[in-house]
Amino acid sequence: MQLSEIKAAVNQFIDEAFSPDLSLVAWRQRLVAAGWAAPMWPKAYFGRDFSPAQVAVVNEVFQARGVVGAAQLGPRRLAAETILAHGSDAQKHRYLPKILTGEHAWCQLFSEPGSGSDLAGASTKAERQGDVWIMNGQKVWNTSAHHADFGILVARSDWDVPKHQGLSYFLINMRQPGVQVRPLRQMNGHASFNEVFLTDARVDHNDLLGQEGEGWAIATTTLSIERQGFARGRGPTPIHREITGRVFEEYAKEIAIDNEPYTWYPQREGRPDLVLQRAEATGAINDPVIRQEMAKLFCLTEAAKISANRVAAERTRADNQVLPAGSLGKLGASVIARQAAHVHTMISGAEAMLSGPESAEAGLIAETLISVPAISIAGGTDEIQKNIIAERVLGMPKEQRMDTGPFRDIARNN
Amino acid sequence: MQLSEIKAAVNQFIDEAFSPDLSLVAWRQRLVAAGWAAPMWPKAYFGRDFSPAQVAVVNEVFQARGVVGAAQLGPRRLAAETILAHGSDAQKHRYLPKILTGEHAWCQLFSEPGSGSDLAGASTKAERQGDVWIMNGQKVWNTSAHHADFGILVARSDWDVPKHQGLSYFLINMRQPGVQVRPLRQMNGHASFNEVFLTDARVDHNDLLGQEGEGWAIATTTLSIERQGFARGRGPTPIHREITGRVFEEYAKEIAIDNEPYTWYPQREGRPDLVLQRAEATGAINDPVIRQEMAKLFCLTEAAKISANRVAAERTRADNQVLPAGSLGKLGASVIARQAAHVHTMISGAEAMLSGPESAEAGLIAETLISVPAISIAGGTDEIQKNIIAERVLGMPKEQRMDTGPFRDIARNN
Amino acid sequence: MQTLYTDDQNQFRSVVSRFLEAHATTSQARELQETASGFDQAVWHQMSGELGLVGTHLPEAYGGFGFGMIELGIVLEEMGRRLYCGPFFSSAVLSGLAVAELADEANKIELLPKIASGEERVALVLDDLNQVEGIGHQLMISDQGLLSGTAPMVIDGLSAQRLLVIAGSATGLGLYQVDKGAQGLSITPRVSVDQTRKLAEVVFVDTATQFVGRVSPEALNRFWDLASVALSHEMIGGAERLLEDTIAYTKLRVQFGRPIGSVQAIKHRCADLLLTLEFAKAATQHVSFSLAAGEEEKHHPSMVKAMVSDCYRDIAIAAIQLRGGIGFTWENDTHLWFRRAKCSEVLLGTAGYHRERMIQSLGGQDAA
Amino acid sequence: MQTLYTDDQNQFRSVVSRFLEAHATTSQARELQETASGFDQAVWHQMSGELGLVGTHLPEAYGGFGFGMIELGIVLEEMGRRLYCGPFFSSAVLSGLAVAELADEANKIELLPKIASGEERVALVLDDLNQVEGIGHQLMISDQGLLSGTAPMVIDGLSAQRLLVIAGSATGLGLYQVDKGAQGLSITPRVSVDQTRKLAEVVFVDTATQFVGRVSPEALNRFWDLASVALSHEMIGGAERLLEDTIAYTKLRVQFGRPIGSVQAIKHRCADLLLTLEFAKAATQHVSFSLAAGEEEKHHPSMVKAMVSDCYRDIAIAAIQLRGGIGFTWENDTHLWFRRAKCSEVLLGTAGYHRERMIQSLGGQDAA
Repeated sequence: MQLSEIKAAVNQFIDEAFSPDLSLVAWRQRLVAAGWAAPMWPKAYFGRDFSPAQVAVVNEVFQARGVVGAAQLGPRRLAAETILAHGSDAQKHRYLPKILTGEHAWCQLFSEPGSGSDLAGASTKAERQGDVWIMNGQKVWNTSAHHADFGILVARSDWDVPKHQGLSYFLINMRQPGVQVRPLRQMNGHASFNEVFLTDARVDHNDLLGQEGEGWAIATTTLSIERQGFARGRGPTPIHREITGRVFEEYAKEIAIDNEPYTWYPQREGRPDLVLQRAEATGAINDPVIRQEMAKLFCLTEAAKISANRVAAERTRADNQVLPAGSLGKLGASVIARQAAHVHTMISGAEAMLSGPESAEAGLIAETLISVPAISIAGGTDEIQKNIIAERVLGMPKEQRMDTGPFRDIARNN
Repeated sequence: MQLSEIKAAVNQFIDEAFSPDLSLVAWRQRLVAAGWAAPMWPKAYFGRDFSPAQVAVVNEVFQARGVVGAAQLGPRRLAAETILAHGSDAQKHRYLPKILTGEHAWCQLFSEPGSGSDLAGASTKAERQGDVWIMNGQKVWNTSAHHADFGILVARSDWDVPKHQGLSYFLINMRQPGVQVRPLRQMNGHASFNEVFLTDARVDHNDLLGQEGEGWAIATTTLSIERQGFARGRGPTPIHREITGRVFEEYAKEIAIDNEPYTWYPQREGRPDLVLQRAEATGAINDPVIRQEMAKLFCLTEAAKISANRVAAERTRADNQVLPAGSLGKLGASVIARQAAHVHTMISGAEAMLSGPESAEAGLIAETLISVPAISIAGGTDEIQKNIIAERVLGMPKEQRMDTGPFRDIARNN
Repeated sequence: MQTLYTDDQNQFRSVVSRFLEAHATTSQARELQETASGFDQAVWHQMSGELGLVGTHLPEAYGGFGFGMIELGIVLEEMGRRLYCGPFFSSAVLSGLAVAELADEANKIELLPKIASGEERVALVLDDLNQVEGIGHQLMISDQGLLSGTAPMVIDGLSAQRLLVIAGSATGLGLYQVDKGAQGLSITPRVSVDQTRKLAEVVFVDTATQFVGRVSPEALNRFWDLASVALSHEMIGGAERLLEDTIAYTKLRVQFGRPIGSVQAIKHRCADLLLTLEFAKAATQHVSFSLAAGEEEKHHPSMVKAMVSDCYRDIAIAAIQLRGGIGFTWENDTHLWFRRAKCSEVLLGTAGYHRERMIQSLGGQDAA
Repeated sequence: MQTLYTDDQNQFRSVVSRFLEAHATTSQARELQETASGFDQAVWHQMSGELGLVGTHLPEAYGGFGFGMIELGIVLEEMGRRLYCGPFFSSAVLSGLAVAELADEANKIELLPKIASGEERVALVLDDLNQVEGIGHQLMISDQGLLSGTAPMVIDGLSAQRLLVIAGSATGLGLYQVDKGAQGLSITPRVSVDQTRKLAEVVFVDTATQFVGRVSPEALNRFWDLASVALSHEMIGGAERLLEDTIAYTKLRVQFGRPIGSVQAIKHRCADLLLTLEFAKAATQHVSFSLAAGEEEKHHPSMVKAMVSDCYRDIAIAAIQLRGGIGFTWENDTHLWFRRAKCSEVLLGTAGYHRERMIQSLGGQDAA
C-alpha cells in the first residue's frame, strides 16, 4: 500500500466509524475489526503487516484527527508482543483483541524477592496436575498488578535441570482467590509497584505460553521489548487534547491509571532542568564552588543528549539493529541523577531538610533527593549495566559461572 | 639484664672497641663478635635474646655516642630475618655475620614479569642435578640487585602440584655468569629496580632454604617483614652526624647506595607538604575552587595521620599483633597522592607542563606528577589491598579460585 | 592527650548502647515519626533520670555529669547508630552547649540544671543553619527590646518547653530566652525529609525576651565548632551502623549462585567506603580527645564536619544501591538512615562550607 | 547539521590513519623526543605536500584544503591516537587559526598559504596558556612600536621559522609577526613533562614587529574556543587509543589463573571510563559538527575542553594502574600518553577554568 493510499484509507475509516459518543471499548472494537488497531501486526492477527514507515503514517492521521488509538501503554504492551511472538493461534485470538481494546489490563510477574538482578533464578513453583498448573510463590515489583486482569508469569516447572531450562511461561488470570496483590510502598512514599502472592493459584494448561521449559527464552523476548521501551523513554503521555465525548473521557481515565505509577519518574532522574532556576532564585549561582558542580552536571546532561542522538542516528543507519549502547545511556542517567541531587543539595543548603508542598519547588526538590536512588536500581542495576558494557561492548571475558548444574543444587536465598 | 646494666655494658664496649679509624667492616666484626650487632637475635646466632625494650636501650646508647651500628637497611634485612627464621645452623653461620658487617649486600628475587600481584604464580624453573640446582627464568622489580652479592630467590621446583606447593626458596650467589642484572628505568626516569635474568644459574643444594616445596611458606615470612617495613615508613635515613674518620666515611657511602633507589619516594606520595606554600606563592590560594580541593587534601592527610597513630596505639595495646589495618593505610596513601597530584596540577595550571630543575620547586612538582602512579602499584596494588580489606577486615566471602590443581594446568602468561 | 578510648569510656559506651538497644528501635522510630512531638516521654525520663545521659557533657557545678566532648560523642554515636528520636540533640546538645558557652553566670545557674536533668526540653532558635556568619541577621531585637523575625527551621521547636534564641541588636549578638506562651510567638511544624528529627518554623513579632548572655563572634564560632563536632559524632554512629548492616546483607544475599559480597566490584566499593569511614571516624574522635585535653586545632571541627557529611551520604547511597530494589522500599529501614544522612549533611553547614571555613582557619585568607 | 560522520569523512580518516600508522609510531616518538626540534622533516614534507594535511581546515582561497573543524578534528584525533610529534598543532592549528581568525586580509594572503602548504612552520607566542583573559598582559607593544615581555611556554618556539605574537598595546590587543632573527629576541628550550611536544621560553626586548591584525575580545575568545576544541579532538584520539590498549591488555594478562579483564572490579572501572569517553567524544565531535554548520552554542567549546581534560587524565591514570608495575616502566609506552594527557589537561585552561567559563557563557554572571 502506498503511503498516500494509507492516509486516505485511515481518513475514510475514521469518517465512517468514529464518533466521540462511542464507548472507548466499542470504538476500539471497530479499530481492531478493521485492522487499524495494530497495523504493524500480521494480517492473520488483527494487523496489516505494515512497515514502520507505514505505521507512522497511520499514527500521524490518528494524531491529526484527534482520534484515540488502541490501548498500548504499560505492561499490556509487553504481554501483547510476547503472545504475538510465542503464542498459539488460540491464545492470540483469545487475548490479543481485548488487550487492544483495553478491556483487559495486564501485569508482569517476573521478579521475586530472591531473584532481582538474577531473574532466571526465579523459584516460584509451577506444578502440573492434569490440565491445570498450580502456582506457589511470591513475585515483586509488579507495576499496576492491582489493576490487572491477567499476568505474564515466569515460574519454575522443573528443578532438576539447569536454571535457565527449568522455567515455563504462563498467562495467569489475576482475578482468582489464589492471587493476592499488595501495594509496595517505596522509600519516597509512592506505591508504584505491588507484591503478588501466589497460593495454589491455578493456570489452565492452555495458558502455558510456548512449551514447558521454554520460559526463559520467551522471557528474554519480553525483556528486550521492555528495554526498547526504556531506551525510547517513558513517562506521562500527554493527555489527549480536550474534546468532549464519552470516548475521550474514558480514555483520560485509562491514561490516568496507566500513568499513575510514573509521576515521580522525572524526580528520580534528578531534575537537572530545575537547577539553573533554583541557583538563580537562591543566589547560589554566585558561589564559584557550586558553579563548578553545576557545570559538571550540564556537561553530563548535554553530552548524554548528544550521545543519545548519535546512538539513535547510528541505529537508523544500521537499519534498526538494537545496539548495546542502551546500557551506556542507562548508566549515564544514573551518573546524571546523582550529580543533580548533589547540586540541588548544595544549592538548597539547610533548606534541603524541608519536604512537602511548602518546600522548594512545591516539594519537587525534596522528592528528587529521595527518589534518585531508584534510577541506578530499577530496570537493571548499574552493576548489571556495567557487566553488560564490559562484556558486550568491550568484549571483556565473562567470569566463571557459579550457577550451572541442576537448579535444585545452586545456592540461593531462602 | 637490667636496662641500666645494658647501658653500662654498651658504653663500656664502645669505650673499649670503637675507633673512628677502623674500617667499617672491622668495627662491625667487633660488634658481631660481642653480640651488639643484633641484640634481638638469639644468643646462639650473634645476638643476646633481648626484648624490644632492651634493644631500644642499646640503640639509644649507640645514637648518643654517635657510633655506627650493623648494616640493616634494604633487602639485606629481609634476607637476614628470613634466614634466621628458616635457615639451617650452617646457613646462619655462613651468611648472617657478613650481612651484619655489610660485607655482603643482598637482593630479593620474587616478582616475575608474568606474576606480579600473583606472586605465588612464579614460573622460574629450579631443576635439581645432583647437588646443584639449575635456575632458568626472569625476575623483576629487584631493588639494588646490581649491588647485590647474594639473592633470596623463589623458584618452581615442582610443576605437578598446586601452585603454592611447588615453590622452593634458595640463596643464590649473584656473582656468577648465569646471572645477568639489568637496570629497569621507570616512567619518571629513575632506575630504582632491576631485571634479573637467570640462565642456567647454579645454586648449591646446601643453599636451599628450608625443605623443597616450602618456598611459599618461607616467602610469606619475608613478605610480612617487608610489610612491617612499609607500615613503619621507609625513606632516606638521616646521615650520621659529621665526624671524620674512616668508619664514618665508609658508612656514608653505604647509606648513599642503600638510599639511592628511594630518592623519589616522597614525590610518589604526592608532596602534600608543598601544597600550601605553592598555593600562596602562585596566588592559587585565592581561588575558592582550588581551596576546596586543598581542603579535601588536608582532610585526608590529617585523618591519615590520626588514623595511623590510632592503629599504632591499638597495636601496642594489642601487644604488637599485626592488625590488617595496614592495607587501609596503604590504600589511603594512594588516595592522598592522587588528590595531591590533582591539587598541584590545579595550582600550577599551564606551568604544570614544565619539568626539570628550572620548573616549580626545582622540579619536584613535575617529578611528583609523574611519580604518583607508582604509589597505588608498588608493594601490592590498590586492587590487592581492597581485596585484603574486604576479606580480612570486613570478612566478605572469597571468590571461587581459578588457580587450583597442578600448576602445569593453570592458565598463565607466556 | 588520649589516642584511644579508655576502658571506662568503653564501658560507658556499653551502658548507653544497651539502653538504646532496648529503647530506640527502628520500629519505635517509625511510630514516633508519625507523631507531632516525635519522641517518647517515658524513654526521655528514663534517659535523663536514671541514666543522667542528658547532662553527660554539662559541668557538675550546674547539675551535669561533668564529662566532656568524649563522652558526649559516645552518647551521640550510639544514638546515631539507632536513629534515636527525641530532643537530645536539640536540648542537651544545641541548647546545652549554647548556654554553657554563651550564657552569663546567673543564667547558667538558672538554665543548665533544668537542661541537664531533662526536666525542661529547650530548643535553640537559629535563623541560619547554613553558616555561623549568617546568625542574627533575621532575628533582631529592637531598640525597645522586643524580638522579631523568622527562623525557618528549628529542631524540636514545637515540642520544646522553652526557646533560646540568638538574635542581633544594635549592640551586637545576644542569647535570649522566650517563654512558649509569649505574645507574638508562633510555631508551625514543617515537614522534614528526615521525620525522625522534627522541624518547625518559629516566627516572632515584637515578642518579649529575657537576656541570657552576650555573644561574641569568637564564642559563637566556638559554639558552632562544638555543635558541628557533636553532630559529626551522631553521623559517624549512623554511617558505621549502615555500613555494617550493608556488608552483612551482601554476605547473605545470593544472586547467580554466590553471595553478592564475594563479587570484587562490591568488595572494592565496601573497602573504599571503609577507608572513608575510618578516616572520618578517627578524625572525629580525635577532635573530641583534643577538645577534652584543651589541645584542639582551630581548623579541626570544620575538617571533621566536612569529611563526615560526605562520608555518611556516600555510605547511605551505597547502602540502598547494594540492597537493590528492596533497599528502595518503605518497609526496609535503610531509607530512615538515608534521610537522616541527607539532612545531617546540610545541617550546620555543607561539606563545601566547612572546607572553606577550614582553609580560613588554616590561615588562607578569605577567598571572598 | 550532521549527527554522524559521512562516508567521505570516514574515508578521509582512513587515509590519515594509514599515513600516520606508517609515519608516527611510538618508537619514532621516542627518538624525536630526544631531539631539539622534536619532529621529522621528511614526514612533515610528505604530510604537507602529498597529503595536504597541514591546510586541511584553512580556506581554499588562501591555499588551504577548505575543510572545516570536522576534518581538522579527524586529523587531530588520529594524531592524538599515535602521539604524532611535529609542528602540526603549533603551526597549522594555533597559528593557522590565529591568522584565519585575527589577521587582516593582506596578512592572510601573505601568511596563510605559507602555513597551509607547510612551507613555513610558524609558532604562536601567547603569554598566557591558562586563560584567554590573561593574554596580552605580559607581552606589550611600546609607544615606539617595539615588543617586550616574556612568554614562558611557547609550543615549538625553538623550531619554528617564524613567530606570531598576540600582544597588548595602548590601543588594545593585536596580532604581530616577528622574524626569527629579530633583535632582542631570545628563545630558550624548556623541559616539558611531555617531551613529544616541545616548549620554549620566548623573551622579547624592544623587538621590532610587523602588525598582522587587530584583536577584538570577541575574536580572541572565538580563537580560544576553536583552539580548545581542536586540542580536545587530539586528546580524544589519545584517550580512546589508551583505553582500547588498556582493555586489550586486561584480556591477555593472566593472574590467579584468569585474565584480569574477567574480574568485575576491573570490568566496572573500564565501563565507567567508557561512559566518560563516550560522553566526551560525542560532545567534542558534536561541537565540530555544529561549528561546521554555523550552529554552535556559545558554552559548548568550554564544555568540551572541561570534559576532555578530566576524561583523558582519568583514562591515563587507569591505563598505568591496570598494567601494574609494567605500566610504570620507561620501556612501556603508556607513560608517553600519560605525559601528553597531563600536559593537555592544563594547556589552554584547566577543566575548572573551562567549567567557570562555560557557566558564564550560559548566562550565569561572573562569580568574581
